[in-house]
Amino acid sequence: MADKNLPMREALRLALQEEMRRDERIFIMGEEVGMWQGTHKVTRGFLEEFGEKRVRDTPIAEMGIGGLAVGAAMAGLRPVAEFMTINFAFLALDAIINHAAKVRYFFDGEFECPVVFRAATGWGDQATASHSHTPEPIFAHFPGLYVCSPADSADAYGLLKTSIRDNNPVLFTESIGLYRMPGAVPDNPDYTLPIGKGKVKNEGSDVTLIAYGRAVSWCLKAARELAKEGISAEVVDVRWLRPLDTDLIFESFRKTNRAVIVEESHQFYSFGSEVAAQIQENCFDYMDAPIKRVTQHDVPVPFSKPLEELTYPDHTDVIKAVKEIL
Amino acid sequence: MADKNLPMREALRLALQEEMRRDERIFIMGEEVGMWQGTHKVTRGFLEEFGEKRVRDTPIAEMGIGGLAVGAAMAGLRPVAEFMTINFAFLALDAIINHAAKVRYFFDGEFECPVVFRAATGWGDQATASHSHTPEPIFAHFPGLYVCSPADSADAYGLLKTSIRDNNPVLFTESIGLYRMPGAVPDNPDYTLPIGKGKVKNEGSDVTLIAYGRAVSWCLKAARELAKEGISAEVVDVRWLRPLDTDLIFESFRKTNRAVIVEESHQFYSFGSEVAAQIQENCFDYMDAPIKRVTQHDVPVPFSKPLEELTYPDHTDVIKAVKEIL
Amino acid sequence: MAKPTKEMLLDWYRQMTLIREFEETSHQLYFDKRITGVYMHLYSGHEAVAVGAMAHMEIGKDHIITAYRDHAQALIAGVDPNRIMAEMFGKKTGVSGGKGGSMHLASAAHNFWGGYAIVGGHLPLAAGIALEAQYNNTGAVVLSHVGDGATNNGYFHEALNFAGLWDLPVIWLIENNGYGMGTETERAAGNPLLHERAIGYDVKDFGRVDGQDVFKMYDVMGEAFEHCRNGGSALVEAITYRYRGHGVSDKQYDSRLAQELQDWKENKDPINILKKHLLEEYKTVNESDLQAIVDESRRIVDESVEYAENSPFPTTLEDLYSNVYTD
Amino acid sequence: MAKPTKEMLLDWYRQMTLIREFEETSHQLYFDKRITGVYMHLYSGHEAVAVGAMAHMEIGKDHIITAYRDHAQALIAGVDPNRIMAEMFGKKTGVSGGKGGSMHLASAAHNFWGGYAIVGGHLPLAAGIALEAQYNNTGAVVLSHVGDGATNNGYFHEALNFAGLWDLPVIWLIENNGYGMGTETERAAGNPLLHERAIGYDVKDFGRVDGQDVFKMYDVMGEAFEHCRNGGSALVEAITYRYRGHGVSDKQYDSRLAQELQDWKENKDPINILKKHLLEEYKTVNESDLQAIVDESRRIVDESVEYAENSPFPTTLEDLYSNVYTD
Ligand SMILES: Cc1ncc(C[n+]2csc(CCOP(=O)(O)OP(=O)(O)O)c2C)c(N)n1
Ligand SMILES: Cc1ncc(C[n+]2csc(CCOP(=O)(O)OP(=O)(O)O)c2C)c(N)n1
Ligand SMILES: [Mg+2]
Ligand SMILES: [Mg+2]
Repeated sequence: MADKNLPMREALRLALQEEMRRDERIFIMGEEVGMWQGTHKVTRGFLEEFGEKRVRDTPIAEMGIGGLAVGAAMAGLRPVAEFMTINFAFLALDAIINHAAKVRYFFDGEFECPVVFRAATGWGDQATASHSHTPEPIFAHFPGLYVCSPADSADAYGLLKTSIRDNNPVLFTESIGLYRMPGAVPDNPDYTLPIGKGKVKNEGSDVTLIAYGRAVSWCLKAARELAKEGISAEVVDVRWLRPLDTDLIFESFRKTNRAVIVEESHQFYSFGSEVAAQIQENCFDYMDAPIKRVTQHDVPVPFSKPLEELTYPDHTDVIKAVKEIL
Repeated sequence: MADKNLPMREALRLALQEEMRRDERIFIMGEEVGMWQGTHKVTRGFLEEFGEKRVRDTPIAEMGIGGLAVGAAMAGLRPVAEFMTINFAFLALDAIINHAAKVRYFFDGEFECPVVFRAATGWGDQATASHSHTPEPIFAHFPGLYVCSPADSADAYGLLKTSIRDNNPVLFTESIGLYRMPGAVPDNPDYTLPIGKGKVKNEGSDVTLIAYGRAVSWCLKAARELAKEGISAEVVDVRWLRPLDTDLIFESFRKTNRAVIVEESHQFYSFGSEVAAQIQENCFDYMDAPIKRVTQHDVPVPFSKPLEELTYPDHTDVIKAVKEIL
Repeated sequence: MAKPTKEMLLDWYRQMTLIREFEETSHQLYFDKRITGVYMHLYSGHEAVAVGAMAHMEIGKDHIITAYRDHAQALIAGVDPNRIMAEMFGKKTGVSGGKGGSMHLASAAHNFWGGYAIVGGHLPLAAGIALEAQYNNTGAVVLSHVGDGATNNGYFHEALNFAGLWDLPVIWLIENNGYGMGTETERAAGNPLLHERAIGYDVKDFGRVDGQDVFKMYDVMGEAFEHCRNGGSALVEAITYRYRGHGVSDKQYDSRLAQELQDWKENKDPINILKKHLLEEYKTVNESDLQAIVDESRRIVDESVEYAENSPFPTTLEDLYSNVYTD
Repeated sequence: MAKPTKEMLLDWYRQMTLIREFEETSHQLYFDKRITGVYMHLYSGHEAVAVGAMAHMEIGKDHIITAYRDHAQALIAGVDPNRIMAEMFGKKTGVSGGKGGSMHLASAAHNFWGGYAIVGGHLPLAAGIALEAQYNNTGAVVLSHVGDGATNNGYFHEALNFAGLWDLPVIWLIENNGYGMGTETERAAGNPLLHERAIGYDVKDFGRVDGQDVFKMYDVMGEAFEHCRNGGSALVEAITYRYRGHGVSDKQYDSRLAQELQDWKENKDPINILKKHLLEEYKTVNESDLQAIVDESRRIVDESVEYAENSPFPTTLEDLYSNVYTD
């Protein structure tokens, strides 16, 4: 069947809509998901189509939203709980990490917890310090949870369906910067993707660029520019921070012997930290150069436009890093 | 002056007591810090000595405790807010990261926030999954906060005083497993230690063992055992996860060319991840072997004693890791 | 509320003595270092609260959830005492395979959704379980125990607001035993009349009840269940007392509150209150009948200990990694 | 409450028109893309709430803190409008050096502890600031604004419980403007009479007040301040309305609620209510006097825009890294 071309927001919306049509147990809850049509319009038209029972506007109560979704999931429903942005999920850390991610374990399999926590992630638009996090790694630190963040429309479509159909708790984050980005979406309502498997988004041989979410687009752009200079960059989108597709990362690295890891968040104890550590541990003999990391500056995110732009990396920083290790 | 020999719990107690005697603005608040004498007895006798005004039992309200301490600190007091264990600070993540760590920045210096968040950390005694975290790295991911965790009585004494006297927010965690461990404490009420500076706790030349908190003691024990076999291990206690003393780490590594990073927490996106990434980035030409990491198994912590013991590393795992890279 | 029959009362007596025997034995086992760990919270003194409340549950339909002080709910729900005791020992045969321990008992087959260790953490879960009941129109009611200390936590506020706002069939049963660890209710709650918080959420306030008197518990809980059956949430504040302090980690308890403790035991013991009633109301019930019930409880608990002792520990990496995820 | 003098009323009129001019200008500047960003929440329609409340603050002694809808509090507190507008532009001369923007205005010199962006996040901070007042016996009162939506958050529960429990001198001023973003108060709060939550914390409930009428605001807030001066916490629920929707990100607002909006503007506008009163009560006050005040407000705002436009942006790495920590 012919693919559709949709911005990521619409791909997510379609995935969620099709899943809700497929399975009555699925419902969406969160702040402004209903009458407001979703802060990011991912649930546009849902209240009208599915009604108040399955499209539930909530109070501003993140710890309650998190915990209520866990209970509903244990009891047999399949909640998709939306945090307006991942920043507000800080208030639900305990519900997500000490409950969603652990109920199956500390009751030794007595219950399942098929909940998907959706949240917009990332920075831009001068959202300021408390509203500009991309903290996926701190959630992915903990076993019991899956953490997924798509980089394009097709993945958003497939990964959200995968997350909804899986019986484990998933934190699913959506880069605000990608919502408007168009992309081909397979015309297949059962399009799912394997859990914990990344994807090579651009084949290359000189260096491996590793990222997830929005940072993947910087890597692809950098790869295009580098190609003009005859530098062949492979781009690996891990898609999942947990489980992390180390096999794919190692395979690519053993081919290119060089890597730059790119992420939106702060440097310390983060995505690039783990990936770099994994590579040097497992591909030591293949390392021709130190593994570089491209991250945002180690400061809270300021409001002022010029300062905010200064805070974050983009494809030019990726290119710079690549050249430092070639 | 002659040093005293005190278990870490008593060293912390003495530091806090002396500071409270020195500065009227300092008060301690938290669950059971008063009448109960502190869950871990660090505040034993404080209610009697300092009274209810400065020793404040609180409701079980971690997000409130965190935020109230921030407001009091901004207003000129110097709160020491105790979370009974770091696990409960998950409920205060927003207060700590989006408020304590950011108020100075987003108001561009208008306020200071001299708060110390104390919390017992670590596992053992079959505390089970939700009560067995050592999540310092996820807090240290964020700029604006300092994160400190002492490994022995002398450091506990000096580092707590340092944290209390500093005008920045500090998350100060205390390994439950170390509370009873005795050690020499300098007989000097003004004993402080530099912020962000680690310490070589054992000189060596063959391999560098890097850790913080309780894991340091495993490293020291491993170093002693290794010495018997003629292997000389240097032990670096970073003391602070933020700021991280990379200079000291690099200096030691450039001498030994090998490193094992040891921590109590899960492997992914954690302490060892960052340190390994830093070393290979900055000491690439000095690497004679991959940097190894010793962490707990990637599971929530089970109750059953034999399983719990299986979950965690100790000095034998450190020795094993060292031998793999020698 | 229909007056409970003699058979019911005798069954309550069985439940209460079973709980008491179980808890006191657990206490002994802990100090004999046969049960290990740092957390174990006993229900001795509270028996009438759970017994009187759970008496209204429709088996296989209604739901029960609580915090870490969870042995009684498991026993009343009908979970095998052998497997409960085995869990406390951390054995593979325990209800939670030894992974949860005393604080994390649960049984899906009994609609017992478990004990939880984070104060307040289970409250939104209770609301979520109630949402399923409402969503699928099962007519079920969720009974959620709440400690007095937990009512000061943000989880309580958000969970009760959800329940009141969405008319979720949850009964919030506050077990006000006077303390959160070492902190008196009055030193933790701005308004120590905890039930008065219900109005803020449009949750029906059923006031305070004497949690030592199983009859009073039974009556008020009957009304609460009725209220929730017709859709809606209810709050009940039961006044009770813990005989064994907060938990096994509570070293100073007995000494600090010896007098208060003795008073409750002597004058407000829930088992004595029920026993007295049985002997006075029913000529056909005599001491020896009741003693036989105690003996049977004793036997069940002894057997559970033996079962636990003889069960194997989980020890393998496979045990360790199982059920982190489901496939 | 002593009747406010004519001078006071004229000053209120000045404050309210200054706020209105400032907000409406900001609105225009945003749609002219001269103010950028995604978050800007305007106070138009709310003026009487902050003006009537802050009229009781003892300058240099009492404290004010609020959420992200914070321009009015800054203006009333006496923060330089030039530096407020510069902040909204993200300029180096802004009150927060351009780092905070519209949501993060503050001024230590004015005891204005700032605007905060996490819903409910500033509530425990208010309690902490009040603790300092109590601790050092300053006699100060903390005024903390709270949105209706924020009252459903755990922060509200824990902060108010601390205030009630410790008798902290904080006034919790709920600005019930009918909505949290797009959600009506009734669809977010189990009990939409938000002030009734006070009882759960032993915080004194001063009920609901018409937030469009500065006189009513002034009276009830006078009592609230008096109550807190003697140690204790108070809660007031002011009913008001937002003319510009939730914030600039609120696209559908005008269309969805055009009728409701028009009704409030025409019949309950706080500035009109005060103006009408002034003209009726005081023969010596005429239209032109009041117009002169509006003109002056207009001039101040125009000047602030010019100041902001002509100010430099922070651009260096030094700007970026300054004040992450203090030394
Ligand atoms: C969020 C959180 N904070 C603190 C603790 C430590 N803690 C465990 S039980 C308890 C007291 C709870 O008291 P209450 O709610 O009255 O229940 P009770 O033990 O009296 O049955 C505390 C403070 C915890 N487990 N979770
Ligand atoms: C914890 C948190 N959740 C969600 C948001 C997004 N958000 C910002 S303002 C707002 C509505 C708040 O409404 P209300 O408290 O009534 O204040 P108002 O805007 O009406 O003044 C929401 C949901 C946030 N900033 N913080
Ligand atoms: Mg209690
Ligand atoms: Mg509102």
